[in-house]
Amino acid sequence: MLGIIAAIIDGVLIGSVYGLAALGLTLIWGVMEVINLTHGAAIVAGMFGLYLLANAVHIPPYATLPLILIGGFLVGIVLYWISVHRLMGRPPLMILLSTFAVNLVVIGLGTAAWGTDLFNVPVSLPSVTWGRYTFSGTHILAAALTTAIAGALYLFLYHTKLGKAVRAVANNREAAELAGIPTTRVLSLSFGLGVALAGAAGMLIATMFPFTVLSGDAYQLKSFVVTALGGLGNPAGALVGGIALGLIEGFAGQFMPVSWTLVIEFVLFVAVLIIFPRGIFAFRRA
Amino acid sequence: MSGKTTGTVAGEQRASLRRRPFFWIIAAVIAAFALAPAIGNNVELRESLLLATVYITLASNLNIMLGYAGYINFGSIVFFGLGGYTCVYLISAHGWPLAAAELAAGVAVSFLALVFGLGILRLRGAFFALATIGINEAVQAFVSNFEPWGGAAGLYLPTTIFKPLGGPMRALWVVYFLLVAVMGASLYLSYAVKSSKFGLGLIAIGQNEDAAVVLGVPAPLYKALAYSLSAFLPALAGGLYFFKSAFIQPSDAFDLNLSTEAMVIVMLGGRSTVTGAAIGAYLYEELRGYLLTSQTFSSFQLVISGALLLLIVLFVPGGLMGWIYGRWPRGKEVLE
Amino acid sequence: MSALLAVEDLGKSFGGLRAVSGLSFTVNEGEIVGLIGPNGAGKSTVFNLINGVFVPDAGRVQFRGGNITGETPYRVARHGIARTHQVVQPLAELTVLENCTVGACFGRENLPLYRARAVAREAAAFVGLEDRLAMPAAQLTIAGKKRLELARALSAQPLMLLLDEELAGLNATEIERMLEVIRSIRARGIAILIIEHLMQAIMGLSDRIVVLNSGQKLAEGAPAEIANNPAVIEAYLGDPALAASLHGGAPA
Amino acid sequence: MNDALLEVEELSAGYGEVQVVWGLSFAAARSKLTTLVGANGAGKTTTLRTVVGTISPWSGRVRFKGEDVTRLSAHAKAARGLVLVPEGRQLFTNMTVDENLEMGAFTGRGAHGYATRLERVFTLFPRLKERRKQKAGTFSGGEQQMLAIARALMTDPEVLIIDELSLGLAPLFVYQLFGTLKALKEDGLTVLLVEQNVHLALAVSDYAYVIAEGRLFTEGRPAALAAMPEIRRAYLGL
Amino acid sequence: MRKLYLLAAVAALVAAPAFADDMLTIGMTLSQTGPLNVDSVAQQRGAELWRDEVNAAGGIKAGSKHYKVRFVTYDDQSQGGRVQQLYTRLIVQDKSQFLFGPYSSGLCATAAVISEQYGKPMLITGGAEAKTLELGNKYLVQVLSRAGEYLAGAIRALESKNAHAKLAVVYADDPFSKAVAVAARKLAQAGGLDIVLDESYAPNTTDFSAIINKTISASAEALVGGGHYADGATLARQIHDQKANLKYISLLVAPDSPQFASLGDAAYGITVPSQWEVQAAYKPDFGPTGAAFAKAFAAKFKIAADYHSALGYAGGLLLQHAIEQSGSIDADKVVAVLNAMDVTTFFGRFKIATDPGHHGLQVAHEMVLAQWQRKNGRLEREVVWPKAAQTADLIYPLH
Repeated sequence: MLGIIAAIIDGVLIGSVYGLAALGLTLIWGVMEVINLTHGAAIVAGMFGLYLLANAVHIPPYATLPLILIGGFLVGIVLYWISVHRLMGRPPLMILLSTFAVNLVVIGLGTAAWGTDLFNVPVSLPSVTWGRYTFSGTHILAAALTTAIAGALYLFLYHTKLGKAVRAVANNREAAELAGIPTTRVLSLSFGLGVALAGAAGMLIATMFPFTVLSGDAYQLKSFVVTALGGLGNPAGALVGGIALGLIEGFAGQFMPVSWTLVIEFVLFVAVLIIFPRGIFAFRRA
Repeated sequence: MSGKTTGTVAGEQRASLRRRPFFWIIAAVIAAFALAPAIGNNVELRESLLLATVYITLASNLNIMLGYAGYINFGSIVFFGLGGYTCVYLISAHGWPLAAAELAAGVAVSFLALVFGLGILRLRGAFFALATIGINEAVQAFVSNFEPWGGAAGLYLPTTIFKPLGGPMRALWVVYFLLVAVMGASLYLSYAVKSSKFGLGLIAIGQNEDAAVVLGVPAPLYKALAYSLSAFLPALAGGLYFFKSAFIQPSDAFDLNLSTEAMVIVMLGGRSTVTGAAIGAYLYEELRGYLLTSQTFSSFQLVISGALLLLIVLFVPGGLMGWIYGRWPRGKEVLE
Repeated sequence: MSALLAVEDLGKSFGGLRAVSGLSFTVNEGEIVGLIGPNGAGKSTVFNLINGVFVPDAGRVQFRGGNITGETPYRVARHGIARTHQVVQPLAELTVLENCTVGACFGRENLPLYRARAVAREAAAFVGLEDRLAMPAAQLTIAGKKRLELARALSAQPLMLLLDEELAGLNATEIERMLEVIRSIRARGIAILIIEHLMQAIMGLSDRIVVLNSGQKLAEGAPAEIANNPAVIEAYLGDPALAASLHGGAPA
Repeated sequence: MNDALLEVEELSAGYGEVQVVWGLSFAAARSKLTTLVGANGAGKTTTLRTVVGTISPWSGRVRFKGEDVTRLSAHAKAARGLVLVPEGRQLFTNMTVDENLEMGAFTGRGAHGYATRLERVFTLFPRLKERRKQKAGTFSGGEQQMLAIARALMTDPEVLIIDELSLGLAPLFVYQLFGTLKALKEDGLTVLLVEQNVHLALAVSDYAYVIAEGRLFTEGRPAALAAMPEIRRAYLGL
Repeated sequence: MRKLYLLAAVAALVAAPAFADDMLTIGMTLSQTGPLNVDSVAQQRGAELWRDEVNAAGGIKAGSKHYKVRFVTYDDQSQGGRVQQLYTRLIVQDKSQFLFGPYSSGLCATAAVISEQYGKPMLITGGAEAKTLELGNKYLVQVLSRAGEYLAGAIRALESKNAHAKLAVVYADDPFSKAVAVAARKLAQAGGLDIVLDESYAPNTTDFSAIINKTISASAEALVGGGHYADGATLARQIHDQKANLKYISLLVAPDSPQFASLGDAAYGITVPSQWEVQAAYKPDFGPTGAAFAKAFAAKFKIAADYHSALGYAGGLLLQHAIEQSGSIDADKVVAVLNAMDVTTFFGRFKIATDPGHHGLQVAHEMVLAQWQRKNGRLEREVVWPKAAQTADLIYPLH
């Protein structure tokens, strides 16, 4: 019984980081209806950002978070102008392919530079022990930072003028333009935010787990599952969806072979898309 | 262009596919694929063309959903993989002959596709695209746990498996010719669909599904049929391909990258065109083959493919055929 | 004269908004019925309810004595009801001929491809598009696209046509031509339900007119009756008394 | 028309290869209410969209306060005080009244004097004040139109352009909105209106243009136009 | 046209040495870009060291001739897709006389379809799964111990400390790891260990909390399994982070990478079945000693040698020996020598099965078990099993 509760707690901790990763994806979808296939690459970039800054420049691991957020934001803006801007208003396939192409380039460069060797950033934090079960400090801090970033995003979107402009553009791009909001700049900013969030998620993941250049794929897939659970374009849903996924992984694994959780995850993913295309946790909207 | 109006009804009634030049163009392509390596027993060319046949098969069939009906299918490879598994399993565990195993694989996978299709084709746009990824991953995860199919360890075929086809040397030629046949069938299928009422309905769905439905196109049925139809030949190709490899494992059978490559090919050649899918596949295979075997580029082959794809998407969105039609509008009548 | 189409007590709400409620009317064989009303009165919604794009919340749609309420649009098309759209919906990359062929293939007769082409050609010629058969629909002018909508609907060889603002955006000569086309369609025995803003045109064309306002039937009758109905005039031109009061600056 | 704040000269525009507006010229005089009337599909909405810059003109010029603003983007024009209330309201339906109004004041121009303008808007539309925290998507058509106008006013417009003010609204709301427009005009705002309710439009406006098939059909003082039988015919076929 | 001539001339210049009479071409694919890239590249480096040493020494002597060695390599992206095409190319176009197998068992089985047809001997240095050698092939030669052997040492070492330990078997869903786990399970059951948890996970698994919680709940004392790099390292780190209190941990592959030390405390005490460790001082019949190899390797590549690089080198060394013994580069003669060979190199013993059902299967090479231990404050691998090769005592229990 204690094991199950421990699994639930762990699920929530990890799940919140999945949620953060998915937040980047869902924000971009919500604002411009683009599925960003550079998402996985952005997560990996966050991981290597931590590795390089912490190992080469000797910045304390958690101090890299703001740097990675800023860097991700700037890179995201550049990516928007390269791979998305020209294709807005064209069939969705085009942007899928252009972001996929950028993903190939990034992963290709990463592989050429680092191979697929293993990288680990040792972070030692006190952990919390509860009976036989231990919750690693890195997981707890990652969940806490995720909550903080998600909270900051909430404050930005709901309590700053620029953030409200992002929501306005998401809601009705033409009306936003007519209200004097420079929508193209807001789109590039949103893309930057999405990439920054993915990078931050990658950075936090890298404090918990070793990684390789190819780790992004798995997290990108998880982000898809999370966005489906939470509803595409719904930031609050992404967090809830992430935690739900973490719970499924932690909880279901206690009752069946762990290798089956992946089957459950993806079957659920497809089923949710078919039955609740706006996500299980999507709150009724007007 | 008013010259097009002059054909009589009776004339059109008799105008079968064989009357059009494109029929013979496909025949010529098949002949070239079959003969080029056979002359002089050029095995290396055969192996290179063999991958091209697989790519052309995948791309042509993907084109039915993606090009004609306008549905983004990220998981088209699931048919290829399931076909491979069914075929390899029936041969290794039940000793079926290749032909029977192939047929069973094609039929079973098409049926499964129909079932999947009826489920996920209610979705549109990005939701459909995501669901196709989900299906591929779910199937891969399932097969990895499915012990009769070897689970994660995969299935091996002993060398004796090539005996009925006259030993390994001949068997590989037989498999190659069969793959060329599957490729030819894919081209003809894709062409026949495009020239049929069914294809017209699909293209109408691809252009504007709501309008098509109002015009009477039974969209749900057509989409599910297209999905199922486009599963058959890739399943056969998968069966042959993994038979030849003598080994199949989930990560090779359900490799999402191959799905994406098929999409890239369709874009490269030009959506919704039979020729485009074929030429795109051939060019892509040659390019990747070159990059992979080039000492200079092999470390950067991903970067180069990515950059090239980006340039095409940004600057030549119509793909090769779009570009050709733009230069030479009459091309549409010859190269479908 | 039997009713070809009978709409009975039709209702549809979107969210809290009642778009159509308690609407009943009929269209007889060979008849042209005008459906008019101010913008936002629910006219296009009525079309969407008849041909199955929307499923009604209440009421029934009967066609040739059978109940077709809630059937999918492609089944309704197969029954012999074809329509045009207010906002043209061309299959943009397909040629004019191909657009019409789609209509013919999947319409009432469910024709095979080769016969559908012949029908499509005839329909295109009927609306005057015979010299643009090979042109992609996207390249047509707005008038051309309007005509294409009509040709596509006719290709289905329908028993009944729903025409949604077929004349909007056309110039005077084009309107004249289109009216002729519509009349000759009726002459073939096809019943027509038409939404139109151009009063002059619809008054001259229709046998009967149904006036909608806020989703409900405001009036029904012969064109002359409708033209002199004060409620209709108010719905269209606004309340002259209200206007006068604004003019004077004093609230009424 | 020397005091014209907004001048449109020989404007042509369209979508793709289809031309909708053909060499249209008109002007909106300072502190006056100018109306464009015309049948559905006459090209009024396209004209307005071109004027404010959501679509680019094929040819012709738009002058605002004497300056050529033809090629400016819509948000840049809004920032200068050229503001459109689009057809169908186009509110931020997922956002509250307050947020919609704040977005109206997004530009530097609108941000200046935000509080006083908010007060004024709430005085004009007390209903909005009662529902400040409510989401715009839950409003009735009339309330939405109020909010749309209020949002545009928050931009501190010099020219307020309204597309189809009365579309789909109950008469009570129509009356209120026209009353408000009249009051705004009397306060010195320049208004350019597209309206299907010809009686009302002509009743409140100072000058009117009749558009047909994307071209100027006729123009003049409202009283004179209202008397013209051609207009009655064009609208009602009577 | 002139350009073409120029190009041809340049090509001829570049290609000229390749077609000299005394050139021996060895073809192979490796995964430059796929997930298996680390092991594959390490192996490649070992092979390159061998090649360079041979060429520096004047080449391989076969009869009266001296053959310089040249490699032709292509990227297989760790995927089966192009392996047959590339091996055909290696044989037909590049005229490889001998082949090294691709990395991983599945790819070897696929490549074997081609190599067998042309009767080209293929040395498997990166495919431990025995199934590949049970398909009826005649020209395959496995240099390394088969998958079934991997955890044998680990299990015996555990039994020596606690014959009834509660054991968790946790392994990746890939052909190699699964084969290893299946064999380990059998051995453990036969030896009386109590298997309290038997779990597999997807190779791209990123979070092992669920498995570790289950391990804790099952009160496991020991854990054996793992898979390849990312997963194995993550598993090790999470076991440490979640304080699973295991007394004994043995993981495949990942702990063999020098990078594993970057896990710090999480690496401490983890054992890894290894095909070779520098400390295992076999007395070679020919070729360098382990220490000499390790030194040369470190000098050339500036990184420590691991068993994958040793495998690459050993493959070359064995091939060289066979060619020299047979006195020719004729494939059948060389294979005949390899069939009969029973030798010891720095890598350990080499002898293959010759019966048709298992031809080429490695039967003599023994694996060692290495453990990450602290030495002068630094983490280093020590050989702890078998006792005969031991350089340090097994640390047990870890907690």
